Amino acid sequence: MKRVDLILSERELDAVLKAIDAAGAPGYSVIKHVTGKGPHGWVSEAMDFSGLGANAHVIVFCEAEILPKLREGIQPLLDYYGGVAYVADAEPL
Amino acid sequence: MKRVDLILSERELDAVLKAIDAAGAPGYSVIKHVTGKGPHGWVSEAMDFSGLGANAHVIVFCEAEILPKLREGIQPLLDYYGGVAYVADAEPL
Amino acid sequence: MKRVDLILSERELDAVLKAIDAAGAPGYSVIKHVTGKGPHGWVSEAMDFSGLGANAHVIVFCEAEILPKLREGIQPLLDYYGGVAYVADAEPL
Amino acid sequence: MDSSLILQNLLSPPVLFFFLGVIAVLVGSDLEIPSPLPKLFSLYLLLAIGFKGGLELQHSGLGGQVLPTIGAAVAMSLVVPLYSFLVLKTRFDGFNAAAIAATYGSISAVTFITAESFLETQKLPFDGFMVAALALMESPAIIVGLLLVTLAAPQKRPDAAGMRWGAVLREACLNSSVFLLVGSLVIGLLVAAYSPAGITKMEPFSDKLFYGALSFFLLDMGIVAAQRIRDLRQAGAFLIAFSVLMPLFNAVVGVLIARGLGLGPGNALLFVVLCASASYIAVPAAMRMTVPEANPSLYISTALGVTFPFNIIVGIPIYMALVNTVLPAAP
Amino acid sequence: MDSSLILQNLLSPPVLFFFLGVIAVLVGSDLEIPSPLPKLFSLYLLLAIGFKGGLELQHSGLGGQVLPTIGAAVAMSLVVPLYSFLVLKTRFDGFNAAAIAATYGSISAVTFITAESFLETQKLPFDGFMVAALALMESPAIIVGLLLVTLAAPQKRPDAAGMRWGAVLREACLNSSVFLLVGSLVIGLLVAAYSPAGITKMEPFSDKLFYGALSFFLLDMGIVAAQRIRDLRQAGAFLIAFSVLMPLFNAVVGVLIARGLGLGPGNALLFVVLCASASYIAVPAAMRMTVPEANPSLYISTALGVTFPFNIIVGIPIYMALVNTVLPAAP
Amino acid sequence: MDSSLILQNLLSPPVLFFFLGVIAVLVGSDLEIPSPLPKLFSLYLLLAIGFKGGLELQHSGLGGQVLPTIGAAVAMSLVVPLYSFLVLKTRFDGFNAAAIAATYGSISAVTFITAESFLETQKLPFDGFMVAALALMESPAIIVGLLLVTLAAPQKRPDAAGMRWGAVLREACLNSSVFLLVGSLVIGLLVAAYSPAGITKMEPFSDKLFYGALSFFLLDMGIVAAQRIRDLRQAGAFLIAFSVLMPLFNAVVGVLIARGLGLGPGNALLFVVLCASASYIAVPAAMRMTVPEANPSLYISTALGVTFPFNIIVGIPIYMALVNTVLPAAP
Ligand SMILES: Nc1ncnc2c1ncn2[C@@H]1O[C@H](COP(=O)(O)O)[C@@H](O)[C@H]1O
Ligand SMILES: Nc1ncnc2c1ncn2[C@@H]1O[C@H](COP(=O)(O)O)[C@@H](O)[C@H]1O
Ligand SMILES: Nc1ncnc2c1ncn2[C@@H]1O[C@H](COP(=O)(O)O)[C@@H](O)[C@H]1O
Ligand code: NA
Ligand code: NA
Ligand code: NA
Repeated sequence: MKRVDLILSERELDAVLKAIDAAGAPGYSVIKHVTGKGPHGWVSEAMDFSGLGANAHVIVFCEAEILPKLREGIQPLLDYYGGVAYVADAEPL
Repeated sequence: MKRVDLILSERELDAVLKAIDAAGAPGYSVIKHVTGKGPHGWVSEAMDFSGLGANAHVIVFCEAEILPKLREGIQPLLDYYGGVAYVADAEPL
Repeated sequence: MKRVDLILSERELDAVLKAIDAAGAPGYSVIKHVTGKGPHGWVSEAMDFSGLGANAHVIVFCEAEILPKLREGIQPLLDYYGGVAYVADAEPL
Repeated sequence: MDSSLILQNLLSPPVLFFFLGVIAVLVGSDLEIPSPLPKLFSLYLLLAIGFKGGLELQHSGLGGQVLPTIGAAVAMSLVVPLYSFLVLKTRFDGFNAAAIAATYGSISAVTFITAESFLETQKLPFDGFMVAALALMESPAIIVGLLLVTLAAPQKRPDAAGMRWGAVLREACLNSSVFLLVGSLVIGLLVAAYSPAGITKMEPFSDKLFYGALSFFLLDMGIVAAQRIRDLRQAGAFLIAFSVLMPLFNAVVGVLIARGLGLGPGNALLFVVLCASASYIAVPAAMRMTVPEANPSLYISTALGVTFPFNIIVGIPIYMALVNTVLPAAP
Repeated sequence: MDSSLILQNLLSPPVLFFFLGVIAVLVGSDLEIPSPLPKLFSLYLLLAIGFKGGLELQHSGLGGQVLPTIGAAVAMSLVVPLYSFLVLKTRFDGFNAAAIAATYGSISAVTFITAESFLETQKLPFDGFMVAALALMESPAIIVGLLLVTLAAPQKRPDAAGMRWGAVLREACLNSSVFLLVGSLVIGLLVAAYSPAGITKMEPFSDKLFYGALSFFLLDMGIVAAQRIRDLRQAGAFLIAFSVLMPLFNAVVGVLIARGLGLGPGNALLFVVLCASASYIAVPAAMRMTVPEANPSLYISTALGVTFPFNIIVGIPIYMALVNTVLPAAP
Repeated sequence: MDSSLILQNLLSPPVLFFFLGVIAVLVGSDLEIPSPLPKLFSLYLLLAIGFKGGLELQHSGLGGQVLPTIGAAVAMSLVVPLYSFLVLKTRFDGFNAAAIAATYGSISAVTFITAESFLETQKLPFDGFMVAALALMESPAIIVGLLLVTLAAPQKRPDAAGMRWGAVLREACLNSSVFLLVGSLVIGLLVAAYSPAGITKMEPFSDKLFYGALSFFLLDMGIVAAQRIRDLRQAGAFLIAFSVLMPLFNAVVGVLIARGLGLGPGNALLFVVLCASASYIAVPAAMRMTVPEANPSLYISTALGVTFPFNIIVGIPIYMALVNTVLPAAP
């Protein structure tokens, strides 16, 4: 099986979760309040009170078959708004 | 070495951590306030005030030898209460 | 590509992030409020009000070439203050 | 029935902020009170209501109506789950029926607090011992719920022995909301008796701030309750009807008991509200842990998405009218 | 100009706590107000300012200067982005120019609140309808900003159709700060009209606590604003000059309008502050979502790192002096 | 000794809520105050105590006993670690001995605040300059602790040069609790001198709410202290005895100095409490960063798990009795 890690702004989280659902993933987990640095600069929690939010880390364990559909739904969002997505192998315990 | 990722309800966290200790893992890390979706539906932080809690993400870096004992202690909890557990390879930096 | 996971005390986070930057990593993500157990004992959030802080989990996706420089910058910090660092494979989605 | 009571309740700040939260969800605003801020308000409300109840209990003592009323409250928290279970068992399996039944046997502290605020604007007095009744109605309902599970669904639960009654009893009696409420009540009692200087010093925090903090918390409760509305499709018409009719039935039983106990209108309203409200704090947490086979969206959605708004918005004034009708007119 | 106004403002608790936050960053202290505590204070301030404004609005009604003032405020939130855009377009691309322009057309609730506190210490009265003006200036500025983007940068945006105007309008009109402000205003109105008992019960929370909570929040704002100073290098001299001169220009326009409307000095100051302040809450969140091509550090750093401190520290007393000069002396 | 003092202290709301927290842990309730809520209360308490101290300091000025008292306080924070180190070195290595010694040279703001509340219920006056003493006792103790490490354990620390004294001094003098306390003190001073209108406007927040917020925070401190009890096994009998006897010894030294300074009973009690209390906020954070070789469970568990509860529960009334005995009777 595969493990997909997505890190992106909390503002786009809903759209990404919809894409994950649409791709047929059996589930996902979300960690909010993630800070970080990427090509678009530094993201902190300091502006949290303003609704700007920080990043979210989404983990999806799924079959490899789902990856193409996942890529198709998510890549345009990451290209437009920023964020990263990586895949690795993982086996049930 | 191996990396084990567990995602489960915060309510069962103590029991799972005891099982990890009992299996002889050298350590673990816990991230609380994880939300997500799985076979049992959507878990949010909205009911946090009620003591229901969200999910926790537990990471264990350990030797492969420990896995069977870990599986034995944890699988019954996940089967009864829900949650997922995956293993992947990892090497010390 | 590679995925590096670092778990260490929030107090040393700034120094570690500087070392990651210095190693030339293209970015990183940070999750604070991580609790856990390791050779130095149990770390909780209970003393958060005192400025002691809990642990942070840092994720870096980077090319393998960067690893030696990363190791060089980070290993002394982990040796002195505690914390763990692991590497695994990861591919862009 | 006096429709102006409903209007007065509808237009009080706590209920209006509850509506604001509901509307936020319905129109799709991104308004949210991020965790753990709601926890701060719920801890504060339990601490303050317990402390104030303790102060008053010290003055009223344990004589007169106090012990009979508390006894009747505990009895209701044991009996309501039983007849609720019988009704629910006609449509649900033993696990879900027991979990929902326990929810309705227990109480909602926030509904109780809102009823107190309602009484204050009506200038009707009530007593501190009602908080003791509130505190003592959560644990019995949880225990009855778990007994129902073991009785009704033993064959489906091979590891019933593994239910660890010790853990269950601890969860029932020492869960954080019961513990904080009872603890603050005892502190209020002790302070009133032995260090009265502490009363006025606590007042700005535990008393003056209370109404505003309740309003702020109800804003969040409105958001959370409205988010549950989607889940109601899963619950179905039977359960939705149950979550309005059962409180009304319990209210009628409650008002008759209140009359029998000779309670004044203020205490009677609070007693009725205890009977008619359903728990979405202590009981769901206990059920999630001890009856994982039950579907949480059933018992949380009904208690929080239907019964709670119903009680807050129209229930309290309806129960007030009921009390005014059933109780003998004051001499 | 009356330099003692500046001094009085500088030495008030809210501004001093703002300085303390700035100093914490400059000297490298690890002082921080961890998330989500700042959110608690910002939600509280919006709720309280809206509620108090609603109470007062109910007493003043919608006659007299009310509607003209609100209309003028909305007009300013439409016009300011237009001329700001023309200035900014000389140096920035359409995306950045539009995002910064929208920021300056909108308002800063915290600056407004600080101005109210300043007026209270000056014992100058002001009216609740100014809060309505505050609430209605955020959405138009956001919408103008987005119109400017579509007009000025269509060819660079192949998926402009994909901008989903529905989502954009919802973000502009229902974002949490506008929603909570307007909602609390309406609640204040209703409570003042129909349940006056609720007013005194809310007071300790919504009124008495306000000044201290503002001071605490400004401690955090000082920290956050000072952290932005580093980003200013990226902004450059032109934009830094813009973020001081544009507010001053808007203030002059504002004071002339206030004179035309016949506002008293208190309302006039608030009107000027609305014109001169820039948004770092609702607008940045909306721009980040709808104009991701713009660089957030440009519009956030100028609004929060330059204009906000400028207004809080010297702007408010300068505008007060301006109001005193331009407005006809009271008879 | 007057045992009624102990009883009065035991039955005050702050101490009772501390007990409630301890009991929650002992009986296994899941009561917790989730992070960062305790931080909110600790920031609030530091801000409020500093601000109030500053207001009073402005009235009393720097004459009379003020500077000698502050000087004596700073001297104690330098000397206590030295003799503590000598005692501790008999059983612990240089790192642990130095870290624990620094902890006992520094102070506990919460213990100080609880002593102030105790004095208020005793109707004994005290002065604002004692807060300045409080603020100035943290940094010296940290610096002495680090000097002890470099002196006592140089050979074990190959990279001692790498200790970066700059970072250490910044941590000692600018850590968030010292910074916020001193900053709020200065703000209080300035406000009292230049904008007295701000005083009454801050009062509901910084003054009225204080006692209740302290009680709420002590609920959490009770939980956290009780969680440390398990660690005490690691500490051993010697260290547990040290963490009761050293405060008592420091209290005796403190009361003699207070007598020498001619302090009144209120100030004398606060001075004794400063000497007798141990830090579990600023010092542990500094030691964790600068002396990672020391075992945090040793210095945190003793300061927080033994000395703090001892002082809160029986220490304060014992010190009061000591003050009443040693100080010359008021004429
Ligand atoms: N190489 C990386 N490793 C880990 N996280 C990253 C990396 N690059 C970007 N991120 C995360 O993704 C977020 C959004 O990235 P971006 O908007 O592309 O700058 C950043 O704030 C980081 O949290
Ligand atoms: N396929 C998955 N990928 C990532 N997280 C998952 C997945 N399935 C379940 N989870 C997480 O595990 C939690 C408990 O799952 P469950 O109780 O089995 O529905 C969910 O709320 C998710 O946070
Ligand atoms: N084997 C492990 N697996 C996962 N996390 C670990 C492990 N060992 C240590 N950690 C984390 O690293 C933190 C610091 O470790 P240490 O200071 O070395 O005890 C711990 O509090 C854990 O959060
Ligand atoms: Na009930
Ligand atoms: Na403006
Ligand atoms: Na000391």
